[in-house]
Amino acid sequence: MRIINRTPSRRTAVLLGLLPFAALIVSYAIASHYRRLDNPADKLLPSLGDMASTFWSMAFVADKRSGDYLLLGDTLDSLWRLGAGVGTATLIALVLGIAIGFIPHIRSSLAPFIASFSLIPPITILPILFIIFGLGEVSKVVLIVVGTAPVMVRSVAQAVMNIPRELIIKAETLGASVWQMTTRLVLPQILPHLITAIRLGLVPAWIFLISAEAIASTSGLGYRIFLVRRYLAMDVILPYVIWITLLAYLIDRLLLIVSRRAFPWHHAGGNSL
Amino acid sequence: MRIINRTPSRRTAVLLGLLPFAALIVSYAIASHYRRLDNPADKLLPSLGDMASTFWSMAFVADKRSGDYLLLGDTLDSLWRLGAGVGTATLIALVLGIAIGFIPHIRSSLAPFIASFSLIPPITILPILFIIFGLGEVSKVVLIVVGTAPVMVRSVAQAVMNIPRELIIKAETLGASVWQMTTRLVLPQILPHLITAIRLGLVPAWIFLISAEAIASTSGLGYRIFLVRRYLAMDVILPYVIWITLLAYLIDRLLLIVSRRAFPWHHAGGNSL
Amino acid sequence: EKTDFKVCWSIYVGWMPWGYLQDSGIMKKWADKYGISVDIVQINDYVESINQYTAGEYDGCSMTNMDALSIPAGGGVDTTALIVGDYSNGNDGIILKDKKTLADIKGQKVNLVELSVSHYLLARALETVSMSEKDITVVNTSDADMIAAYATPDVTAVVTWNPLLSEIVAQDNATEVFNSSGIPGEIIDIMMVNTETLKDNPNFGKALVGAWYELMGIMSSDSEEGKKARTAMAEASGTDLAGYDAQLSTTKMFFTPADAVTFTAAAELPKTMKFVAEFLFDKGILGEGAPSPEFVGVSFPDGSIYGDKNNVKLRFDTTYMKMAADGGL
Amino acid sequence: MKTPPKVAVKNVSMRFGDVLVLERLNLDIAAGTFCTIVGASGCGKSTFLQMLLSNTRPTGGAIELDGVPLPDEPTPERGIVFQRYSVFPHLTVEDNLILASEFAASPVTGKLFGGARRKARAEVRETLERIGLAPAAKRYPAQLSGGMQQRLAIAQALLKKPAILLLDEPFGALDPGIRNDMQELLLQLWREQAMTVFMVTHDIQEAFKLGTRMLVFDKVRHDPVAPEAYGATITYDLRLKDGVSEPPPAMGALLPDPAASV
Amino acid sequence: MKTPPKVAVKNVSMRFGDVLVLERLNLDIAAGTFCTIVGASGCGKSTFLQMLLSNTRPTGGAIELDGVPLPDEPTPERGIVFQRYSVFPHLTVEDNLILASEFAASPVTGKLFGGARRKARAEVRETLERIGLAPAAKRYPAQLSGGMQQRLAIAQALLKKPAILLLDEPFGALDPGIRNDMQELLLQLWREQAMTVFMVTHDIQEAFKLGTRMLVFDKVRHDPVAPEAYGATITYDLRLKDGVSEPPPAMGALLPDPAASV
Ligand SMILES: Nc1ncnc2c1ncn2[C@@H]1O[C@H](COP(=O)(O)OP(=O)(O)OP(=O)(O)O)[C@@H](O)[C@H]1O
Ligand SMILES: Nc1ncnc2c1ncn2[C@@H]1O[C@H](COP(=O)(O)OP(=O)(O)OP(=O)(O)O)[C@@H](O)[C@H]1O
Ligand SMILES: [Mg+2]
Ligand SMILES: [Mg+2]
Repeated sequence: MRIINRTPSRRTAVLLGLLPFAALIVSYAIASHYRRLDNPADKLLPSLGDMASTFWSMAFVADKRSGDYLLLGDTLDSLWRLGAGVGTATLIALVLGIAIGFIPHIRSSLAPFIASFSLIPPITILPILFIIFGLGEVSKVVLIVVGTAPVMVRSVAQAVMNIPRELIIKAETLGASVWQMTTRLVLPQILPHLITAIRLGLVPAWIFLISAEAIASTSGLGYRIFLVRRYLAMDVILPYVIWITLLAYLIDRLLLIVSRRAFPWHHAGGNSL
Repeated sequence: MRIINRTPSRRTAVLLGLLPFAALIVSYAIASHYRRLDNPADKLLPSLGDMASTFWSMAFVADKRSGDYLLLGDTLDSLWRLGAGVGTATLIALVLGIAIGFIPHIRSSLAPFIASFSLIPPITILPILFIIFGLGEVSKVVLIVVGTAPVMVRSVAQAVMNIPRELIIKAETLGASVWQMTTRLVLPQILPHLITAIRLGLVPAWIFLISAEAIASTSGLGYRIFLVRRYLAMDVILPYVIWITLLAYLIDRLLLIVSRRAFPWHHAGGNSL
Repeated sequence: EKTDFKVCWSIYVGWMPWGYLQDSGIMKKWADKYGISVDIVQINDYVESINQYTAGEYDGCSMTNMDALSIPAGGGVDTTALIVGDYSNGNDGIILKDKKTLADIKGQKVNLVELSVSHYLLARALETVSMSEKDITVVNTSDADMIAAYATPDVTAVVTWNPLLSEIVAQDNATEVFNSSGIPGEIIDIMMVNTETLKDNPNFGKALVGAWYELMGIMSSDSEEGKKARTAMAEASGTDLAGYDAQLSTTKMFFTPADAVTFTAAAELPKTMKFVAEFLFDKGILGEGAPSPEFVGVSFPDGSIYGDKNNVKLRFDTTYMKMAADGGL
Repeated sequence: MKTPPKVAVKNVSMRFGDVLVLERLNLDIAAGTFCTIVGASGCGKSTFLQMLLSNTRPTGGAIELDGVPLPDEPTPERGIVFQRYSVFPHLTVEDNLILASEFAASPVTGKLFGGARRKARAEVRETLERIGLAPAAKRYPAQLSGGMQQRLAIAQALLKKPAILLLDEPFGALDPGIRNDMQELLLQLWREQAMTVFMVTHDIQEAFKLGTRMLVFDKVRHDPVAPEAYGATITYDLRLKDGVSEPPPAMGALLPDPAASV
Repeated sequence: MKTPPKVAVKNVSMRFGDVLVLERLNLDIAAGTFCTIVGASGCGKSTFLQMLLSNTRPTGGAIELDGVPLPDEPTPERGIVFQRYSVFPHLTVEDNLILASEFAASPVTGKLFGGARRKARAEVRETLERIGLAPAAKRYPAQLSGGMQQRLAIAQALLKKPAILLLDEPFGALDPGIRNDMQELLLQLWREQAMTVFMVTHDIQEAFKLGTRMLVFDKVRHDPVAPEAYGATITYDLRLKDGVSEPPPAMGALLPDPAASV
């Protein structure tokens, strides 16, 4: 039987899926072991045990100086920023995306601009963002927005344009105004696409969050990583990276579940990764 | 007539499209004017003329020290890295994407890993990348690859999975081996999707290119921006940003044209942004 | 025993000669003389350059005394100060916006690169006005964004180094209320090399030191050649000759090996390193297991040791600089 | 004064770029006509319907409705049912049906709440029974078969009580059995509501069975060098009795063999 | 020794999770039979075809081909034509047709070049003429009408000279006129190549017109509490003469009204 016609059983599939993770951990452990044979105080590849204990103390032992739980504080601050940034980007994507996708004149006027804008690497125009938005929380949120909104606007607009023209015409013959079509027809139909757009946007959003926190801040996951980078504390950095990845993964799954629950009519058929 | 049923004429569309760009330039000019009224030596928002003349000298006046044309050299170096990075990512996406999309066992084993991996913000593991790949050209290319390949792999794999199962079965009844199906059926059918994936991947690729060049490099567009940033030489930075945006735009259009030419069967019907 | 060596450096006024050594061929000349090859690599990101050295990718790296103690030495990499190049004599400073004296800093948010020499400078400065870090709030700010940060209204106090410092001071509302000339000789810029590599390959040390002091001679002269060298360094750091000379003026360069030897052997250095170690310990960056500031040992040219004698990881050694001073290379 | 015809098509032609699709269309349709339209694929039947809907505008000539020019965009007095995409996939069956009254009742939100919504849903209950979708009232269109979806689409269009109903191959995607039921339903509704119906179909049997008037679109002029120089027009305009009538012999060559699907 | 039937279906059943779709299927089909399959939507006709193709495996019973069990994946001796997606959209008409010989000739690249390719293309020229696609040889499927695409799909499957041809509603998406032509073409090819054909259709007229044997799938047992407890099976197995025959009266209630599309 051809390999493409063979499907692994559920159990095999889970085991196969764990394989690369296991391989990664094992090869890390080996590399770390040999580096620490050379230099027991090696900071680059700390042992798994060291990482676990550092992570434990960051998570569950109050910081000596401030009395805070560092991991908790960092996580909450970062999630707040991420939420504000992605939330704003979502709102922008919704408003601009629908306007661009639905109204030809707005499309003509904004689509080329946003397409160009989305190609600007945001870090290069940071100084200008600072001048306009200051150096506080706002500028961090704005960096996330600038980094994610254009792509999200684009995909929402495309989703609006993909609504079959027949449905728009049908709504017109049922006496709908443009506003009513927007709220009852366009908006509900693109919401699942919006969630997809958010899920796609979260990948760059995390990157810009980390970058923003590296620029000027006093807390957050990115702040901590860049702070301890100054003394190559990989025993903090690596668990933080895993933690970030885990958070990102959970948020992604959560959004998928929300979408499946809320829009059953959208998730019919079709395999997806 | 409802606004959604009105389409602007070609001329109106072009004018409307230019509008936001014009508005941006004008508001910049005004802001710059007032800042320089306050402080004639203001560096943050240089006048359009200053920027033009700086850009001119970077582009067309050979550097005193090295005798090189800085803009040309930076551009070529950056494009080379970008090309190498995106090229490698494309190759990876092609090989892994087809394997994951086509062969269930490989899908089970790699898909979860790549999904997790794509959520890691690459800047957080930079030190490790630099240790593994050194600080030469390789590590810059690798950063681009790490930043773009996972998402590209995913979209290629999804494209493979979206090939109607009927076509695969049909090929089997025509006596094709797995390898023949890959080369004659899967590969040609996903090529247009691959180009779309490249176009999407180029946005983060530019960002990672700039980041990589800011950390370890002695040439390139990102290096130049990093170098003059400590003197707040916005008269260099802003034209460079515009130049980068322009390059990104041109590459994007070029890919679109290539796709339209090479895969006429793919670009039938459907409005797209 | 090896013959190919790599050292790295990052852009800073006192380290620009490293780039010129490579470009001008002086390094190659000296390396050839000792039958080895030395590659001098520029890394834009200072911390990344130290990390790379600490990870073992480079045999030497330019860094400050403080970072040498916290990163490689703290990470168990035995490190020797091969060339003590200069100390900051005004190159690092504290700037207040619309305020005139250091005491006004009380209660403000201070933007600086946390855990860097700026942080150290701030701690030392606060002591002079009987304050501590509790009286202010430190905001970690990337050096690359410092100038733009200062231009925003919410930033009222920054601590930074040149060339950022002079860019900010040049603004009307800025007052430099304290700078490193107030703590002379405490922020030292050094070419650090791996102790083991140096021990096994004395020629590596000799070539580096020889090349360095040849260029120091050229650079410090007012000759055409000296100007040419300084102009090249200026441009490599993104400024012009005048700008670079201004930065040099706040840097106490040791243009002769003798000066460097004198400074390194002086009695102040152990005191400085004690300050630094205590500062680092206080910030918790000598490592998770560090029980006291004396956790990492530092040895000095006279054989004295600060801290744990069984864990000496940072060594100030004048052997090679002395060879240069004595014309023995 | 003579009352104008319900629909008057006056020398209409339609051109897409260089291609002339339709030309010299002239037609008066009385109110209450069930007008079926047949013709070869690509000859412009859908285009004609789009023009009647004001979704595209003729490049030549004019169409009048009750003696006044057509509005320049789709309006509620003309209902439409397409072959596909005629119902809203994100609304349940009953919500699809109350949508039009929601639009009318609530200009701002376009939505009814609480009691008003319950009332609206109760009002469509009878319609649901008629089209046999009462048990499926809470289902989404994706959970319905093709025939159920088209029944819903027709009911949705008719609830708005349009003076004119346009149908573009409404039963093209259905099985013969279901198709037959749908035809009966449509005829019944047409009689009750006294609408004017335009229905495009590929099935000539269907055209004869349902129509009181049948239009055949075809090209009459051919330029062998430039096949796109001439457009299609109405080549046969048959007034049929209520019920089945036979095509005249001359049409045999022109139309698909009526025996084809027997 | 008696030769085994071409296809033997032995007590086959198929279950998806809790749902029993097919049960107790028993069937011997002689070589050269044109077997048409009808039945209500969702009763398992496509599933049955998928099993004949080895694309899914029955959960109970066995299927034998020439007396040996079916291979466990699709093979060239069984050709297939689906309702849609049966031709390769990225290949031109003629390249679709030479694909099978390319697979056979070139294991590594799966492609012929230069002279070999010209030769292969020349070899399909006659087939192209037969199916009336010679003028469209260089076009992509997206540029063909639905009927042209299905003609291509059938030709593609037949060029491989399969012993068994499986067709799943091949003409479901076509107009009646074109459908008729296609039926003729198919009958002709079937006679020439002496294949065994299995054809699923929704159109009972078509089933009678084409088949030499007709299978009707339906559920015979119903459990009102658990409607999914029983599956469909073969309720009528009619041997038809070559040509049209009438359904027995008992079937009237079961099947869509044959008059439906008249
Ligand atoms: N927007 C358009 N731009 C260019 N050509 C068009 C457009 N719409 C339709 N056409 C062309 O007009 C002709 C008539 O199209 P139309 O869809 O009206 O045919 P039809 O009679 O409905 O065919 P079918 O029976 O296949 O539905 C076709 O040749 C088509 O290609
Ligand atoms: N992979 C599957 N998993 C679960 N159920 C399935 C699967 N494939 C088919 N079914 C179910 O099996 C039943 C029979 O499906 P099948 O497609 O064979 O019907 P059919 O007779 O071809 O119907 P139609 O005439 O609509 O094509 C349906 O109820 C369907 O929902
Ligand atoms: Mg049509
Ligand atoms: Mg089926």
